[in-house]
Amino acid sequence: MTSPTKAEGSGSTVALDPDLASTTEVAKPKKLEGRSPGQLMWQRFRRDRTGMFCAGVVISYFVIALLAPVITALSGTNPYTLYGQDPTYADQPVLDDFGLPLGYLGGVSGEHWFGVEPQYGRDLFAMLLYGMRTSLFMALGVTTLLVITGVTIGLIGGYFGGRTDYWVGRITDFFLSFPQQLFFIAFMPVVTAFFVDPREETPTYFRALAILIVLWLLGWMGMARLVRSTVLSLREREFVEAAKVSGASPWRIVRKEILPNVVSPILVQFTYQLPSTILTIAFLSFAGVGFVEPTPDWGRLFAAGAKYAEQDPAFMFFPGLALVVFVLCFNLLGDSVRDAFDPKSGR
Amino acid sequence: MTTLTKTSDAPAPTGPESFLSVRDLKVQFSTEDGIVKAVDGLSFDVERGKTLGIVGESGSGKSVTNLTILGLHNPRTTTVDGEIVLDGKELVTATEKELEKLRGNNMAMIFQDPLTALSPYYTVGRQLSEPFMKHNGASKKEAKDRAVQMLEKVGIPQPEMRFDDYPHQFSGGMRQRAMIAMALMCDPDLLIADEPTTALDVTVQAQILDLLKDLQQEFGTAIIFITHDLGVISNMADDLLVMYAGRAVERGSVRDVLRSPMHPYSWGLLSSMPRLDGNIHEELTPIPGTPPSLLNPPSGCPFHPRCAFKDEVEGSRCTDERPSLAEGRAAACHLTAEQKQTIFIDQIQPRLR
Amino acid sequence: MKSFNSRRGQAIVVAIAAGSLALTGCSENKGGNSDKDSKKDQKEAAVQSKAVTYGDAKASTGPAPEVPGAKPGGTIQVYQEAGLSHLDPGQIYVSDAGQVANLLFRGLTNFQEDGKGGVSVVGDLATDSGTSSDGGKTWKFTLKDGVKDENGKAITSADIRHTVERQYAEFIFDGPTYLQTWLSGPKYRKALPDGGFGKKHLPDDVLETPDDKTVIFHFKTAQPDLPQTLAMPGYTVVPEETDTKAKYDKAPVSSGPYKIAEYKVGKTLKLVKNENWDPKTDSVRNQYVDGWNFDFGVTESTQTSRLIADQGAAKNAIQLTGAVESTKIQDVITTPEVNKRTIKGYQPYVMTLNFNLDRVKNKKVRDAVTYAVNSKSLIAGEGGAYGGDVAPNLFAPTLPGYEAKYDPYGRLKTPSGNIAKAKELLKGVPAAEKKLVFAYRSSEIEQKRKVALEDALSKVGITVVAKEVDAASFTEQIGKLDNPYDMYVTGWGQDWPSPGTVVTPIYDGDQIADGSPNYSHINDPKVQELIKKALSEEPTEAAKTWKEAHHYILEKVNPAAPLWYSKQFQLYGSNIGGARYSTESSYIDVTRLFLKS
Amino acid sequence: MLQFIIRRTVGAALTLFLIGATTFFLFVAAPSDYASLACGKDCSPARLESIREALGLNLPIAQQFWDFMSGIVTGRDFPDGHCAAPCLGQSFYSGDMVWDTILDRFPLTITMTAGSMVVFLVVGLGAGMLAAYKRGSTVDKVATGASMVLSSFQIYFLGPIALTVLVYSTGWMEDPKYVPITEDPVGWFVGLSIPMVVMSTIFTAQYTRMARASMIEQLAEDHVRTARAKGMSQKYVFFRYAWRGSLIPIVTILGIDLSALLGGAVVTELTFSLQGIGRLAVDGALHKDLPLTMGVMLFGAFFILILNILADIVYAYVDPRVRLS
Repeated sequence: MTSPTKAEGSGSTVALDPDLASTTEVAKPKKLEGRSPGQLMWQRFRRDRTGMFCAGVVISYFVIALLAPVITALSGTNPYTLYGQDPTYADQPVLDDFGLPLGYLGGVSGEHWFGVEPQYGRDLFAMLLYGMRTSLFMALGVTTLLVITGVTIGLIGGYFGGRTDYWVGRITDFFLSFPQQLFFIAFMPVVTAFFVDPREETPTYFRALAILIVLWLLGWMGMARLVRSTVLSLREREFVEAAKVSGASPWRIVRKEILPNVVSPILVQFTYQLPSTILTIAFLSFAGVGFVEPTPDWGRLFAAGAKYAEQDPAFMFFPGLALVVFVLCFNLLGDSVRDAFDPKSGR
Repeated sequence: MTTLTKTSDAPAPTGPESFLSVRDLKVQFSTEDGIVKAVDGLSFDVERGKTLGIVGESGSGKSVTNLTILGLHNPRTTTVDGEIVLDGKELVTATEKELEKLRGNNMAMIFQDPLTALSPYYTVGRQLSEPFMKHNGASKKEAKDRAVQMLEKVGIPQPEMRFDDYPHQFSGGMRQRAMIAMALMCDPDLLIADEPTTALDVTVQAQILDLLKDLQQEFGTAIIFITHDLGVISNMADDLLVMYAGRAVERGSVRDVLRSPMHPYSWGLLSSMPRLDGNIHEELTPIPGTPPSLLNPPSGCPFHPRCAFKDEVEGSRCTDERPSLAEGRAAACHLTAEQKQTIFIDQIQPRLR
Repeated sequence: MKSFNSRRGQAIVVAIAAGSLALTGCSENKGGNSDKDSKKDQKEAAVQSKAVTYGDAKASTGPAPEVPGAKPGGTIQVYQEAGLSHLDPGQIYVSDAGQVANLLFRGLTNFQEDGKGGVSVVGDLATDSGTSSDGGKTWKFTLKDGVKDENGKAITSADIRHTVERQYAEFIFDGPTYLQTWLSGPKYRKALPDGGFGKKHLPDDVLETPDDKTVIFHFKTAQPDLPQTLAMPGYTVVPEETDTKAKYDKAPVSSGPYKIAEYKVGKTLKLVKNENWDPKTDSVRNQYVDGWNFDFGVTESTQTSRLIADQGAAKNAIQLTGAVESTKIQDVITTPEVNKRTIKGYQPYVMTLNFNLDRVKNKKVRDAVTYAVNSKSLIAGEGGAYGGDVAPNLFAPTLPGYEAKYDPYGRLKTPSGNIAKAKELLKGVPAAEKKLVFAYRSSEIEQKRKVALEDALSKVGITVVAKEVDAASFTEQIGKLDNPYDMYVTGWGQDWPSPGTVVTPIYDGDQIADGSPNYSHINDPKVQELIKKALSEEPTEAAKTWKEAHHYILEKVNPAAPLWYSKQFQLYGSNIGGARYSTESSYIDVTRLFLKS
Repeated sequence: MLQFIIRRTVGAALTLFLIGATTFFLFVAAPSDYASLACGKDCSPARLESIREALGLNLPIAQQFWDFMSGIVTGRDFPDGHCAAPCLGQSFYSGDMVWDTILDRFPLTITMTAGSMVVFLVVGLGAGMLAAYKRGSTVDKVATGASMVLSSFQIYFLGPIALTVLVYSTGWMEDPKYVPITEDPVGWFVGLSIPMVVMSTIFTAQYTRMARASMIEQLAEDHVRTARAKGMSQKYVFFRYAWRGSLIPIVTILGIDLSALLGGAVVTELTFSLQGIGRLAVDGALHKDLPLTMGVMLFGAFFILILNILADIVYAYVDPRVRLS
């Protein structure tokens, strides 16, 4: 039963915790007449200094990765040359007889900004940059794919409900029950072994594709569950009911009424999913089923770094630090995005 | 039920002998967006056995005021100034321990939404018994007897059996009754009812209101009744406080305020209410504009941006000078008493009748 | 096949090293010098390549010489990365199982070492290293008294007959084939299809067991190396009554100082004392410790870290066939306390880049690749100077006939490759022939090898199509005659110190078959002729012929570019006593270990 | 309850069947098989055929699959013995019954996982709750900051560092090893403490964050405020009212995290050279050992499914509104 004043509405959770929604939300419209939720979010986000800083860091990672060839042109190195072994560079030795980098911090020098790789003497700076490029763009691709899949499946389940939802739910459960990591180990080699002519080298893009497929197949469930539950609760809301009664087509309802309301959880989930995908890709490399030499790969660099850790800690230090900073910033960014969308969640 | 007949003629409340006395209360939250002055210099009194109604829009500070009385504000982000005296005890400066002893015992609160205000994880019986056991040192058995008794009193059938039910097994009305029973477990002297009936349908609403009145008569409880439903207020309250932007803008007995309101905002409120006996062809007149930002309240009279009568006041007093609220029957407005009278009779009353 | 079972080849699990960021982070590495040691290694190798002597009855009589300071008791912990592929003696050919076999099984003969590089063959089950007659065509062995299997049953000539005959059965396929081939020719399986399990046995003119103690082999040609052949783990005894055929691989019956208490494939192997082994019958093995615990699945990196740290159980631990992780070599060398717990020496393996002669027909291309490859960068992946030495030719330093200075491709001068020469050779070679498919195992170390190879060859204009092959089936894949690959890295080591065990299996055209180690598919009449000649010659004459064959193969045919000689570098715990390098196995000598406390 | 368990068990069985099918058919689609590997050098077609026959690889694929799956229920007979139900077949490579092999290895994985789960739930939830309770205090800031940073680390990064510091350079502890918990609980704990701590660190960090956020959310709930308005003490409200509600999202996430947990165990095993299910998976893939791989995948999935059902039961226990049906 709606009492006449009910329209006043959403201020039901009046502040036990007053920095919560009601005051802010009630306060705002006066000043910022007609702001969309997106604009509001942006407003809040911009005020969050940690968030802005992390966003800056994350974006710069992507820019650096994208511009890897340009930046390595500056350093004058590339990730493929064996500086320690190549006769061309014999006059500038970078490795000792044990194959360990000469000089300080794993061979940091004017030429090799982050030092060189033990044994071969490849340039770590270039390897890291190109490796980040591989990992970041793979992760971006995988995450995008699984967000799209998850959203679609979640929408279908949540919107249609009933039988459809039941079966979608079962399928999701099925995929969730897969022992993922075991599956990766057992089947990445199988997947890459498909369709490749033994005369030809397994192309890198094919490996990328295989990783993409495997991660995608076993990665969309979290997103699907999230979207499903959000949509399920939205479905019961008045405005959706109203749209239904007014005869809007399901597609229209989904597009105009539901999607805009699930954008924020999706975006939040996306910012959490991306770093975790990077770590999963790194896991594949760790287990020896990811990208292979000489394709520069962040995860493999990290794993190899751990191997040289005792003798050449710098080799683990740079990629490791880069990864930790990146994941940390991305997680903080995720928190900020979540807070911006939903200031209630609080920090 | 929405007539204005049942009001009492009690005089405007006066300070010292009041059971609850709030003086110059200021509540501020620091938020990311800045300082929110949720309550800004509020004073009122409530006597034993009487009901004070508080009306106002959302965000006008009603709920915050009452949470502050109970001490349920977040101490981390909130600063409270002024004084709240309950039966001679100062509450603003009281320690958490002291407040705990008072809460649920001397003062209790009925919350707005029975759906969320009861914990879904414990049985209704347990939630009822807890405060009784704590405040009265009662045994489990005694607490259960008391709870069953209270449940029966608020009209829950088969209270013995429902005692072990979870809130989700109750209907909305029953949950609200259970809330009321819970608030009354320890015979509180002060009962704050924050829109206790908003979420309920009309018949249940009436039952609940009757119940509250009966209980008040029986126990002599002082009640603060928050609502934005003027119909309910006219039925329940003895005195009325109209709040706007964290301040009281008008005060008086229910009868006076509803019969002859003196503040433009009160006029607006009354005009925007539909009446059962009103002309159905008559258009409702909403108050123009939106509630003010408490982060950055308007200068002078906070209502001036929405006030249709600010031109009647000389010069720019409305925008520059904050009108004060006098003791007793009063309104915080720069209009003179005559102006108010004239405007009300000429322009407002026709709309209401 | 002492096929090089790459130290890390089998493991696809990435080894993870322990990391101590703080310890070496801020010190400057000025570069150590490891040349001196490698010179010394070569001197030692010269000793290693001495020919084997045959011991008499006295040398074959037990007990084995006491190890100074040895004490009985305790259990030795053994770390090993990959699980054992076989434990059925007939199936054992690779060194990890061979090491275990030396504790469990006895053959007619065995190698005895003096610790200075001198190796002799002595009788093990037999009273001596065998007596030949008929110009080496007939060999007679007499069994010692008191040799028993773990069940206490005496080992008789019937058991020896059975051991030989079961090699003909289908279920034995991974072991050595010298003896069978010598007895019954290359198609030996046809001679005894049911492997002696039925009524049919090898006739007396092939294998004769006139009484319980005597075994006589009859060959069509002279087999002077027979005592060494019989010392291989693959020819150790399988008591007839206990043979469970294919299931024997998991639960073999012991005849040596230890027996299997518990075996979980790929996980653990526990050995305890075999009470039925009589030390008086064994001149090689000691039985100091009470037992052995093998842990499989311990990566070389972890093995090394544990042994360097030398804490707790690791004090009693050894590496079986694992080596010091290449990146940790420096740590070992530069810490005297750790360095003294090492075992160093050349392994018999020569790592080569094999060309598939059916596909890479242009010798100019092969030569160019041989000039271009960068041995130095490949060795860097093995741990530098302690992992391997640049190989100028196809004979390992441990092989009799080794020529340190024989360097037809100038490898020693330009270990990083002679690019100019390679480019010159490739002038005029059509582009299609300059595209080569390189097959490598899907393991981390081989991926890195590929990087080094690709890098070197691309400099001279050769397009490398790198093809990753599943690590487990790599040998099978490249062993196929019609494999689609142009080149692959393989390693081969002698089965006993004679060029015959190197040149014959890998360069003899007669051996070409699916699965044969002649991975280059070299089928050159001249080579075959020289092999035949050498095999029938007296040792000094033969040495000359082998040399001629070696030079001819490397210079005129060039089926495989020599890359590096692999070196052994193992570590053991501080409580291990009696540790020494076994020249024969090229690993730690397991027959004489004890625990100091 | 009974109905719930029956229904979920049927569902789980169906899921296992589908996972088995996926594993099986993906595996047999791979280019190389065990028979050709086992045949070794000098492989004659006859021997290859006899190996294939011995392994049952000569049968039609559907038949092989059916034999395998039905064997789980009914048991199977192999030439060298009977394999009682639940029979996961006989490993191609080792010839052992896969069920026995898994029973030999799985205790490590499961006790290690359970151990770290206890650690990260106790420490993670504890720290999270404490941080929420003392919101804004130094304790909160330290807990939040540390969990933020630690959750960005990885097992294979922390593992080697822990080993170096605790084992190799100081000798404070011995190398991780597995002692069956039934034999020697103390030895088990000492042997696996480093892996468990490393494995649980990242999860602890994540659950600290989660518990804190969840708790703060709960503290803002109306019913918590009601409880305070009743005069219940802050502590009482915190540990009775808010804590219960804050568990719900955590139990949900835990259910989803189970496979990640198993994955964490796999990485941990590989990092510390421990012989658990992860090593078995590697071996299965390496040797093209179909029954072993099937066994590992099915057992892993079984583990996840069982714990999922448990999580649901816990969920229903925590939240009376949820009924198991």
